[in-house]
Amino acid sequence: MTFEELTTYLTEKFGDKLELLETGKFEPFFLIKKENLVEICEAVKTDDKLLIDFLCNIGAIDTGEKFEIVYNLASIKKNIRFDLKLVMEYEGAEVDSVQEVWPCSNWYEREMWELYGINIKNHDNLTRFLLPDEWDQGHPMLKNWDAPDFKRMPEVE
Amino acid sequence: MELIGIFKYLYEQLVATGIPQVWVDLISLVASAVIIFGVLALIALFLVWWERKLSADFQQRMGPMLTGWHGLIQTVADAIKLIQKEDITPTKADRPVFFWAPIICFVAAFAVYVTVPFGEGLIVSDLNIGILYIVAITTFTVISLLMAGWGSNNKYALLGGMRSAAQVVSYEVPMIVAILSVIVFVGSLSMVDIVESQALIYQWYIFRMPFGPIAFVIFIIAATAETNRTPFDLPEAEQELVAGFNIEYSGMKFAMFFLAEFINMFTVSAIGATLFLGGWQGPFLPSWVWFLVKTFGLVFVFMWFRWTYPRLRVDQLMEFSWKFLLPLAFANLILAGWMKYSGWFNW
Amino acid sequence: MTEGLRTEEFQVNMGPHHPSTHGVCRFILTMDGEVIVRAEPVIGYLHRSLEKICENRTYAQCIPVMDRFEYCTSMCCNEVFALAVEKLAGIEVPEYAEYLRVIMMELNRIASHMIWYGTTALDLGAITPFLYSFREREDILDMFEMTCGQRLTYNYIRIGGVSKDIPPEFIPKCKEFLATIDHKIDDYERMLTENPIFMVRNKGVGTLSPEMAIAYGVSGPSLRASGIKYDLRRDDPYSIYNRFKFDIPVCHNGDCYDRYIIRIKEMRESAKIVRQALEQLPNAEVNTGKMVKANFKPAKGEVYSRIENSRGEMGVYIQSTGDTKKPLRVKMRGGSYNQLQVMPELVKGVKIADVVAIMASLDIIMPEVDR
Amino acid sequence: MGIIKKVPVYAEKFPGGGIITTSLNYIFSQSQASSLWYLLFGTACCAIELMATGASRYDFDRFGMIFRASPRQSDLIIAAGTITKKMAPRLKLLHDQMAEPRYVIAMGGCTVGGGPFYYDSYAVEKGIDHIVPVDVYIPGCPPRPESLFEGCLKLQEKVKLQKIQDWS
Repeated sequence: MTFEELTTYLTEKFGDKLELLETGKFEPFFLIKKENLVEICEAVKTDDKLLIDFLCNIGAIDTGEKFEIVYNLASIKKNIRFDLKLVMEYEGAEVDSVQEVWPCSNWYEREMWELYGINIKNHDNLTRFLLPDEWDQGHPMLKNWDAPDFKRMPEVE
Repeated sequence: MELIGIFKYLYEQLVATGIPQVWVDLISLVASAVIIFGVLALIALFLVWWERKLSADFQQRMGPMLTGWHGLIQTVADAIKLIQKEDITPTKADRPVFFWAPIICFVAAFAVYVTVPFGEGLIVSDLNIGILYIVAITTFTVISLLMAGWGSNNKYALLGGMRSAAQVVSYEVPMIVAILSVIVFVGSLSMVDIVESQALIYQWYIFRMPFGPIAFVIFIIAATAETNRTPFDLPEAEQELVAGFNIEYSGMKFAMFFLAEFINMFTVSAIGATLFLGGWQGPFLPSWVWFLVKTFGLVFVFMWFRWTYPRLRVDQLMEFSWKFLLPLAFANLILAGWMKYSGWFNW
Repeated sequence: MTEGLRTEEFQVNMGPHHPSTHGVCRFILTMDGEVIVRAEPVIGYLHRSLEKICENRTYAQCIPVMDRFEYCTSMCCNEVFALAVEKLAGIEVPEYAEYLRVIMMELNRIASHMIWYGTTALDLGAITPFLYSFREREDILDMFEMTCGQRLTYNYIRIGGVSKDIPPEFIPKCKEFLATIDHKIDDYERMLTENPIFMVRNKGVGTLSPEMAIAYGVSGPSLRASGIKYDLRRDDPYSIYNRFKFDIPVCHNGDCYDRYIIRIKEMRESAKIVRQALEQLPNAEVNTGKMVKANFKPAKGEVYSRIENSRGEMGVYIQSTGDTKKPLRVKMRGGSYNQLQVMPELVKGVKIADVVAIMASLDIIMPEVDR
Repeated sequence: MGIIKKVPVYAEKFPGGGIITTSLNYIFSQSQASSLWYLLFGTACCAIELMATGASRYDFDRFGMIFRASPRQSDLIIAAGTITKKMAPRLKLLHDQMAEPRYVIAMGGCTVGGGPFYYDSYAVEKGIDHIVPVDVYIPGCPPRPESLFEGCLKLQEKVKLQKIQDWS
């Protein structure tokens, strides 16, 4: 499916649940609401024309104002790629786990929980992951994070 | 030059001094023990060097080069270094067991050589149960490995010790049965008798068709397992158990295990040479040279295995022994007995 | 069993320093004798926060950081980042530079598979194959070294092209290498492929069904060993891969042995691609592309680019705000991350020796997991 | 070893006893220097170079250096690759498990001082010399096998200067 076909198919199927973003240039990026996340994920996985069976990547982004979460999805059988994006405020950032749909999301979500402090609902194993066991300095991937021995690279022109 | 002549001359000189016969016997026994210890220590050091050089050849490397001529005294340096190294006993180790394990292993490795004929007449004591004695003593090694595994109080060491116990017990049986098929033919357990029954090259047991070669192959496979070498080096599998039973040993105690391993390899090669390749028998050269040539040839085969094969898994190892090797060995024993009884092949 | 005899499960800690965990992976194994009941991977021992570092570097400065993301195939890491930024900024890469990129990436794939071959044999207890494969790997490293001066972290593929042209000795040396590589791979195969011990250790061990592979996001050779013909070089062609003819080897059992066969075949296919690329290499104009400057700012946007790495799908997600020199977010995705995630499922009920074999056959390396 | 350490104390009471001390010194330090078994410890990129150094073209075995998997039996820990804050206690543990005399080579920029991860990284230990005592630093990212050799030869020089009185 080309970019346009995919966009029209998805917007027809889900209506106002998703919204095409201008930032995605090569694959369509859709903004969705976090209440609809699991529903949409299940729908695209089971849809005959999409069969999104492969979760490439989940990445959280701290834009400095709010959190974004990007789900990069692909279909091996149909050779389709598109992305979903969630936007949420810092306060009470929380998202549903999609590990029922794609089991491999487990670690991505765990990483997100640890490095960004985004709470994951219905996740079975939210424990220390990449950081040392005795880590107590918060969520290091946040933009305003700082620590005594954390040095920023000086600006060089 | 015949070594035995020199020893005889020394013995006669000792008798001529006129001290009581008891003392003469005692002195000669101690002297032979010291000589054997020295020779074997040298052989073990040489084998370590040889193994490293051979592996380097197989792998297109140089091997040790800078310590002595082509690294010849590399293992001496290693040994001295290991002596001076700190001797660690883990706090939670079972101290006596931990302490005695390498000593038992080392002593057992040397004790075997009481009945190994190095050449014509070059034997400390020609026991009439020679081969039985050897088989009994080599079993001590497994006890020491088990002790090392248990005493270290380390899970990897324990797994290694257990593996070695299971492995040695399973391979002991086919090995003894293979040896038995030779003994059935000789009709004696004495090592000297075994060698003397293979005076000519077609009498070597490896050439006694058809049971000889089969027994030899079974013996070689079981011996590889007995000495814990690849493809049966499960007790010290580096990639699974880090270093296996000797993981907690450092310094001199580790050196004891290390040297004992090489001496054990020499032992099984010596037994193989004696039982199947005619021991010291051979033309032109002195008998002890023939013995060493054959033994080192077998050692080479073991090293060749090590640098060629991957390692088996523990259950596959057991299956191979109990389901294949053992029935084959028994069938072979029956065949040997029948051949002896019928007398068809008694040349 | 004797009445009252009680057996107990015990826990073994494998790693982070263990000879066969390919770096610093740690497993907490719950074992019943020698049989694994449960395995829990503990990662993060090599977590160097590459993503945080990238957020504070300019785009050009990110390329050396990407080198350390997956040091066995640094060329591919450079490529995936450069590809993403080129998409964002709409930079055209000259044809000559594209050919050089493909040559380097495929050579690097061979080198990476050679490391895998050596360590797999090592993990199964055979030491000699390791030294054989590293011997040929040195030839490839020589070629990289004469091109970009480094043996492992190349920083060669840059945004907009490659950093410099290949030296004149490169092509004869590469041709000489390609002429012998097939025989060398034959040598490798002779050592392991038909070896009965190797076969009995690998056949039927660690069987990964295609459904499970896809569900866990396993990609690359490990996925193709499970019978799914999916290769990004063919299915989502990047660079100029659609100009070359090559096979995508597929096996159907999904066990360790198939994963071995796939990778051996892939080495031959990569050599084939390099041969074609050398033939097609345009001699008319030597244009290695224009490098971007330090104050380079791509337009606002976000992109997820992915390529076929020797360990599976390697992807990088970049978001640019359009008004800074630094990316807002760089998220890296490595094939090993998902392959390690499926390990606990694969090792249930196998012996401890098989854990090592399965891990080796999935070709997991830790920097890709921990980043 | 306690006994050997005592040798100079007694030997030098006799006239000419110093010769025993010096020759023992010579033998022991030479054998220690020519048999540095290294621990198989690699974390990141440098580990691949370490493997390559052990392989056919460069061949560590020429110097009598072989790897041991158990820290108890190794004399030298080549810290190859980045040491993160999570890994640092493990490195210290391994170093503590080694038997005296023991040496440490810091291989690569990361272990020397953080290297490329000095700035902006929250997880990397900036240099291993505040975890374990380091004998030789080898810069480079990663260092070439030749520079690793140079480092090992430098370490050998250092070992050869040691006296048996200094041992613990």
